[in-house]
Amino acid sequence: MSLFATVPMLSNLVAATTFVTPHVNYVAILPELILIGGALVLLVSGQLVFAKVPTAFYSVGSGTIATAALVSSLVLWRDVQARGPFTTIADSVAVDGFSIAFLVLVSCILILGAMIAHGFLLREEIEGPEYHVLALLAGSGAMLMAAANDLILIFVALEIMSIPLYILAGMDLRRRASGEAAMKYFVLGAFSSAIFVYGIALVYGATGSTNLPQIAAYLSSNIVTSNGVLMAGLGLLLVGFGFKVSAVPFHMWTPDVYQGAPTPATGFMTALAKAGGFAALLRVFFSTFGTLRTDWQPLLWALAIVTLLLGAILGLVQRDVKRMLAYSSINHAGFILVGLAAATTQGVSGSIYYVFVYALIVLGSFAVITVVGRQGDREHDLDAYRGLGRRQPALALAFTVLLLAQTGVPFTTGFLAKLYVVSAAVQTHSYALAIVAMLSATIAAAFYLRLVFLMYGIRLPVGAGSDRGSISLSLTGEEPDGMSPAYEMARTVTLGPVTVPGPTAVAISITVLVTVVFGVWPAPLVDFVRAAGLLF
Amino acid sequence: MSVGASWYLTLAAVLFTIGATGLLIRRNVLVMFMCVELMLNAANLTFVTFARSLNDIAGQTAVFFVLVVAAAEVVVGLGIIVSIYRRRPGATADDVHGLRG
Amino acid sequence: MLRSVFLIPLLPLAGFVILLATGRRLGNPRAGWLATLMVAASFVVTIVVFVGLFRLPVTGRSYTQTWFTWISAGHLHVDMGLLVDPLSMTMAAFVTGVSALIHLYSIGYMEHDEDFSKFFVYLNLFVAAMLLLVLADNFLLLFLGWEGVGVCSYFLIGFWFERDSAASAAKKAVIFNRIGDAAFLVALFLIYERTGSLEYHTVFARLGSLGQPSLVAIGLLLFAGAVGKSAQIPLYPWLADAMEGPTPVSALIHAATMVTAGVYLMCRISPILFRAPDAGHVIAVIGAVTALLGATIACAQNDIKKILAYSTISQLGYMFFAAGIGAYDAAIFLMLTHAFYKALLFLGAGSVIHAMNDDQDVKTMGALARFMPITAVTFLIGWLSIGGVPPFSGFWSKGDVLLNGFASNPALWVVGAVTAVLTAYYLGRAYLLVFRGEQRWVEARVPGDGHGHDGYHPHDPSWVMSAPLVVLGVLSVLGGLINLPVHGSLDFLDRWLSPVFGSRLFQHHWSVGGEWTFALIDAALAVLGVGLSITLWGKTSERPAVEPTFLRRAWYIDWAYDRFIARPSTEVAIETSSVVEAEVIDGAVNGVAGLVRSTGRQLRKVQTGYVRNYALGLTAGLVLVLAYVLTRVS
Amino acid sequence: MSGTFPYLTTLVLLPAAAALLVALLPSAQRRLVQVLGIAASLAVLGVAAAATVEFTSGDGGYQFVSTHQWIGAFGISWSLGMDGISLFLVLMTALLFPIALGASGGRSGDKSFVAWILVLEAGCLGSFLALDLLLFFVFFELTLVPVYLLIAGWGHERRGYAAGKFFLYTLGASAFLFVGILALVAIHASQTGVTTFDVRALADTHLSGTAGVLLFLAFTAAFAVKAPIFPFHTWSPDAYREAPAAGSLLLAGVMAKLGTYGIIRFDLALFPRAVVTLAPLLLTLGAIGVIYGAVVAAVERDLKRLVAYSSLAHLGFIVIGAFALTREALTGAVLQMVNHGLYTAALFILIAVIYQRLGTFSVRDMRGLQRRVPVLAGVFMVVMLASIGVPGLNGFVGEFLILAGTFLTHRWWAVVATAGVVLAAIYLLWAYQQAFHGKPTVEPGAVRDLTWREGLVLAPLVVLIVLLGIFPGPLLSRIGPSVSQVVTHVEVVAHQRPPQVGPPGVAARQNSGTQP
Repeated sequence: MSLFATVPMLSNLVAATTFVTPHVNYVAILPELILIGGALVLLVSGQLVFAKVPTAFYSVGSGTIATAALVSSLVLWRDVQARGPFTTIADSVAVDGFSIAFLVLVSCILILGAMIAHGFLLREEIEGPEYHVLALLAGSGAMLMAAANDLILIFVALEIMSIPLYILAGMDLRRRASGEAAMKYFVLGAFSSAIFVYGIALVYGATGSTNLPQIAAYLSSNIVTSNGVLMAGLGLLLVGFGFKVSAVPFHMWTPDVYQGAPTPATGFMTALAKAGGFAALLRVFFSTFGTLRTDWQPLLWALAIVTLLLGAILGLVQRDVKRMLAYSSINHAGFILVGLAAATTQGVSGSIYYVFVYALIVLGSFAVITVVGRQGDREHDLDAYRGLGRRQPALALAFTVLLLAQTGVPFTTGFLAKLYVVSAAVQTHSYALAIVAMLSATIAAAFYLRLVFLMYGIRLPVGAGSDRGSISLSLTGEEPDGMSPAYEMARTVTLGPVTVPGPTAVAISITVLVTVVFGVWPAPLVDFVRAAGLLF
Repeated sequence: MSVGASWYLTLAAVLFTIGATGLLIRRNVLVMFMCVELMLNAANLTFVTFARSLNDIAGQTAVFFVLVVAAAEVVVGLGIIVSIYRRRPGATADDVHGLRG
Repeated sequence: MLRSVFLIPLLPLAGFVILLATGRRLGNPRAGWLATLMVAASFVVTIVVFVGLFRLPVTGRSYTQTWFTWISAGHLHVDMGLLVDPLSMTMAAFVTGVSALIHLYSIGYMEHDEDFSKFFVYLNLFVAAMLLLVLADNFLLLFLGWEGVGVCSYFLIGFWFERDSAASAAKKAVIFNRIGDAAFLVALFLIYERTGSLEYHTVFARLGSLGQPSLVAIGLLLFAGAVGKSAQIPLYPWLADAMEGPTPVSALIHAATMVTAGVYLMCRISPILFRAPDAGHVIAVIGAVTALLGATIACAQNDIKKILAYSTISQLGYMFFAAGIGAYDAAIFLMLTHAFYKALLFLGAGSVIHAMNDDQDVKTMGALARFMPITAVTFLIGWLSIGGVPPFSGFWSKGDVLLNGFASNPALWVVGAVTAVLTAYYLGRAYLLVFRGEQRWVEARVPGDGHGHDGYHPHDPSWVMSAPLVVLGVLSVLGGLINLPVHGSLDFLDRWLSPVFGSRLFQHHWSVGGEWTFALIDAALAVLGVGLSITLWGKTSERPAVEPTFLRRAWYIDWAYDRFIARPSTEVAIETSSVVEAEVIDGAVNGVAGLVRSTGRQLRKVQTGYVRNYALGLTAGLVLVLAYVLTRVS
Repeated sequence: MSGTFPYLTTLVLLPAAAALLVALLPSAQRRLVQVLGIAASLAVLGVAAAATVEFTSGDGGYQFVSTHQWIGAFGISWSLGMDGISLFLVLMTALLFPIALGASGGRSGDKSFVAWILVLEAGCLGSFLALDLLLFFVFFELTLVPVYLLIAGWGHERRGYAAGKFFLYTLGASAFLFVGILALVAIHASQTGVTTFDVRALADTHLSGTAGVLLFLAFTAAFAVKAPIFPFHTWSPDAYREAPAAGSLLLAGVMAKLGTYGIIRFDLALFPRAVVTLAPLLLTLGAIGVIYGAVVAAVERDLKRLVAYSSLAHLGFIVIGAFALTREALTGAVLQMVNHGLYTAALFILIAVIYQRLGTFSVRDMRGLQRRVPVLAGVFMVVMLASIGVPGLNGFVGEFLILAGTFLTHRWWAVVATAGVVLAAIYLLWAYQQAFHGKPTVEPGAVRDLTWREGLVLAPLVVLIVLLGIFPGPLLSRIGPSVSQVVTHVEVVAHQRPPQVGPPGVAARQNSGTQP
């Protein structure tokens, strides 16, 4: 009786549940889909065939997938340029110049990353698709971060990006450092994302939504009384982002992880994390919390200053090249923050430009470090670079260009990037910040130059006596830690030239070319970035 | 007696702090990781509370995302931890400090 | 005729260029002859121009030849141009004349020198510069010549540069001169600022609008320059050391021509000094004192060239004395005659030194008159005329100076008079020690000593060296004729120069009787000096009583310079470079760098590698951020 | 302006292109590299000469101006122009580079060496010609890299230290210039709404007193280090000492002028009021530099370091000339930049020759060289006298104009600087005596005198040293108009009355350098 009685209820329950799912514009998220789907395909394809699949297959595959993503993003770019920005999946994904610019960037990072990784995987005899699959997944995460229009989605995307990176950091099982790096990165990463989520929760509580436009609308429409919760949430979000982009004092994982992780992964990680992290950071702070500008601007100002200085100063006393570049990346993060601290369109486009330029430069640099690292990925001491200029002029020249670009030498994109952000800072009258930034660049130049000098300044074979004094690279003339003439005949020098795999060579040349060509003829890239900066 | 939202929020904040403190003071990597879980759940509690007070479903859905992510983290995290343990059993976080400076 | 004036400096310059290019190939002695020829030609041209100028009416005796614009910026406009007027032509005439003779002499004197041709390269360059100096029509061009002769004197003093003493002496000369030159430059700036020009005529034309201070300042600054060049107190010590150069150089540069450039300058700016009597007094006093000082030192020197050097300083003192009191023509008159007899004396000394195998100590000479009569006689003439014994040229010229001196300032006249006695005395001493008494040089050194020669064969030099001696001897005797004060119609020089010194300040006309009285007094002074020397040095060569150490050490002035200026400033320089430069300035730069590095070293300790510390750091940051944002809570 | 041949762009791009070409050659082709390098630099000299001929004397403005959009987004343009002030600096630069290559002996076959030298030439010429502040800065900075690599790669014992010090010191200083430029442009943009880096436009920016002073200091910081001006000079003795011959030559001859040129071109044009306010400060630094450089040089026994300190002194003169703000002094300063370039270059070449013979830079290890290498000694003497400032040689004209002009407005500084004239004689003659006088220590025939090749390299310099001493007219007549434009600009903006020259009644010939 009661049994039958329940039936109609059930039926009208069924009748009631014709609920509408949000409309999904698949073209809009095609790049992400391509990456994720491609990753999965790659993962299984290896297992379907019984024969041992050559690494080349995975590399090519991942390259192709990334290229596909690139193409689809470019198509998307054209549409947006034509029809203007729009959002999809219930406003949780924004498709605007800003996000697509980053989709393009991420795809490029993936392509180059695949090329660089290929040689590495062969050299280290790491088989299987894992590396590439993880890279692609992380890439999709980064893309989502740029596109996400909802704090929750940002959080998810951030994790999609980070988790593969944790694993990539730990992929090299033979080097204890790799495992350590993974552990540190993971524990701290988890910690920071917990903080981030809590921040989201608080913001949600204060504004009643996790959707960025709605938050913005809420903030602009009504004044938040007792905004303590909101402020706290804002602070926590900033910490979360700060960790990802390794801003001081949330940077401490950076050097260890960069040093421990397998070199190509380090380069990839740097480029990707900076891209994704800053994409989200810019969107959230500049567009969403734009109205609270006066509240967070001083905070970013302070962060920028300490980040700039600490990165430069600590980089100065490193002997491990990867670690040195880790600190240099912190310094660069500081520069990107300078652009954001200005909180003007000019500044934001500056930051975007900087991220673009720096991503490529750092990929190239770590590509060089990868090959110089030799079998076993261990030769990362400064001495590995002694006389490189004589042994392998091309490689040394490429590295020199990339280092000089990081120094900010004219006719490289590095210079324009600094010009862009610093001029933004100056326009907002924060002269002190501008000068600190340039001075930190000078300090940083000291360790870039040390590498350059090691590559060119040392004469091989070592002339009697004449070169003894020349090893003092520090400004004070005193020998930098351990750089005694005893190192004159560094072991690596005797090992003979390192082999540069074809794809890596291509990747390096691409980064160098981009760096120089757009340094001399900056209009295209600048306009692209400006378009991205304006469109959101 | 009725328990206001502020109680829940405070509880969440306390949980969060406990988690953070635990992460700072415990050596065992697994325990540290549990602390992170605690912090995540503090966030979840906050979400739910706010969802209730705002009576808006989004906050509660957010919790599911967080849980899933947490699960994913667990998977990866355990993998990493295990790989370290395999290298040297019973290692604490402090035993792993080859990279520094 | 006047147009050819440009040849006067260009001929020696051409000689310089040719010798520079081909000197080594021409070799010895052809290079010497070429150089001499050039200077001689220049002398001829000078005479031609001289006559040309003489033909002009007295009032119009000035001709400017402009070559091209040298410097032109802002208001400043300086031409490369020559000024032909009585003064410049007088100077040019005696410079070229004496130079020609000394060139000739040098052919013989330098014949054994390995750098024979180079010597004449320098010598020609010097003559060119000297002529530019006297012919310039503006102060800047004069300064060019001024520095040019300075550089040449540097080359020639240091001609035997392998001798450290010579090298140092050359350097010393330049440095002392540069001090004067600095003052000279400042004077030029002042002139330019006040008058807007550096060209003589313009400057003098605009003097009217200048205040007394600027006039005095200009006069004294230029005088300071002259002090350096003409070795007056306090910048004279270099001249004694300059004797390190070959003797013809001493004769030409450090007696006859270059050192008199200062006097020429004073005469050239007579219109300025005329308006700045205070400056004149300073000049006169310094001149007189220098004259006395030089004379006293000369009394106790044993190096024959040093004697002559201090004598030159003394004589130059006379000239400045004259210029200071405004008796410019007297100064020029003395300059001319002095050029004759001092050149004569130096050349004589040169041939003596030759004969003595480069020994210069008068105490180890003696009785040379027997072996080298020509030298002896000419030297005697030199002595008597510099001593002011009538009727030799020195008598007239010095008399002119003293005459004017007394009228303007009796006190200074006394100084001059004493100096006159000393002058006659110290050269007498030199003459007697060298040419009379017994042959001390025989036992002085055994034959075949380090000098490479075996023994001495003193003899009169070849004709190339003797001829100049004779000519100069004659000039020294008759030099007085160009300006005889005995009758108004006979003082040719005064009248010739009057267009230039038209505004001569000192106009004092003596009765003929007065002039005769003074003439007698001068003669008496001279005779007194001569007698003194003969009584003291006729027989013996050892009289420590009249050669006190403080005179032999030249009043310890050199020592004082070294002790109180040279050494302390060296100390300062060393301190500056070792402390200020190395420690402070560079230390600051490296200090900053070091600071950054050490900061880095400290900071990296924070990066302990313990993951929990990193988490702590992160938390700390979190706390800070929260602390900040909560301050923003409204 | 001139629709004719694009001289200036060619001047900048030709060496750059040549550098690229050289870089692409196989390094085995040493001879080819050598020939190409020297040929290219000579070609640049040819273009510069042609431009000089085309240059209309008497016109003080910029000529051959060519402007192209570079980074439209930032309002940065590739705009080059040449006036009397830059004309002869460009010519001198174009002259010194082939000489530098010629003086580098075997290294001129070293392809990277030649390539970097050519890059440096492009950078220097670009800096002298740029009318766009940022373009100037770009070239100004660009020069650091080749110089760094020249020192680091081909320098002497402590090259690492010297190169790093040079690079970082200058880079650090130009941080201020960079920010200063951006700030000035921002101010100008906020006033006019136009974002431009064009010097001519920026000259009309209205700056408050403080802003002007601060910007002036920011700009001058970079220029003072580059020049260098006391007390920012300590990188130069090290850099000059450790650099290879060509490096020292170009550092002192050309790059030092970037600093002083920057002062004259930008400080005077952009911040006239600040310049007038701070002139005493800079004049004092200049005067100190004159004395200080001479004093330190007097006890310096290393020839290269000695020249470095003497350069400090000479640049002191130039700085004084720049800040005296009179036509005479500024003309003298510009002329002196050229003069200093010529004789310093010659000195460094001679020192390099000596080093190549004796393997030492220290005068302690030299003695009596004049007996062994008379020709070398003779040339050294001439060059040295020019640097002492003996009239009849080029050094004097510039120094005299500077001092005479300075005396009009800042009497006592001029007097102090004149003392430097004395000191210059002391240290150089002392060094000369040490090295060339005295009994020779080396055996006859042990050291070769100047070879014909070395002579060929030195000849143009020596000829110019003498020629410009006697006949500087052609230079002065072209420098003059531009200089008096600058000075007039300063006087007008800063309400300065030009100094009274000559008695009030007499109208002294108002002469802007044009030949009568």
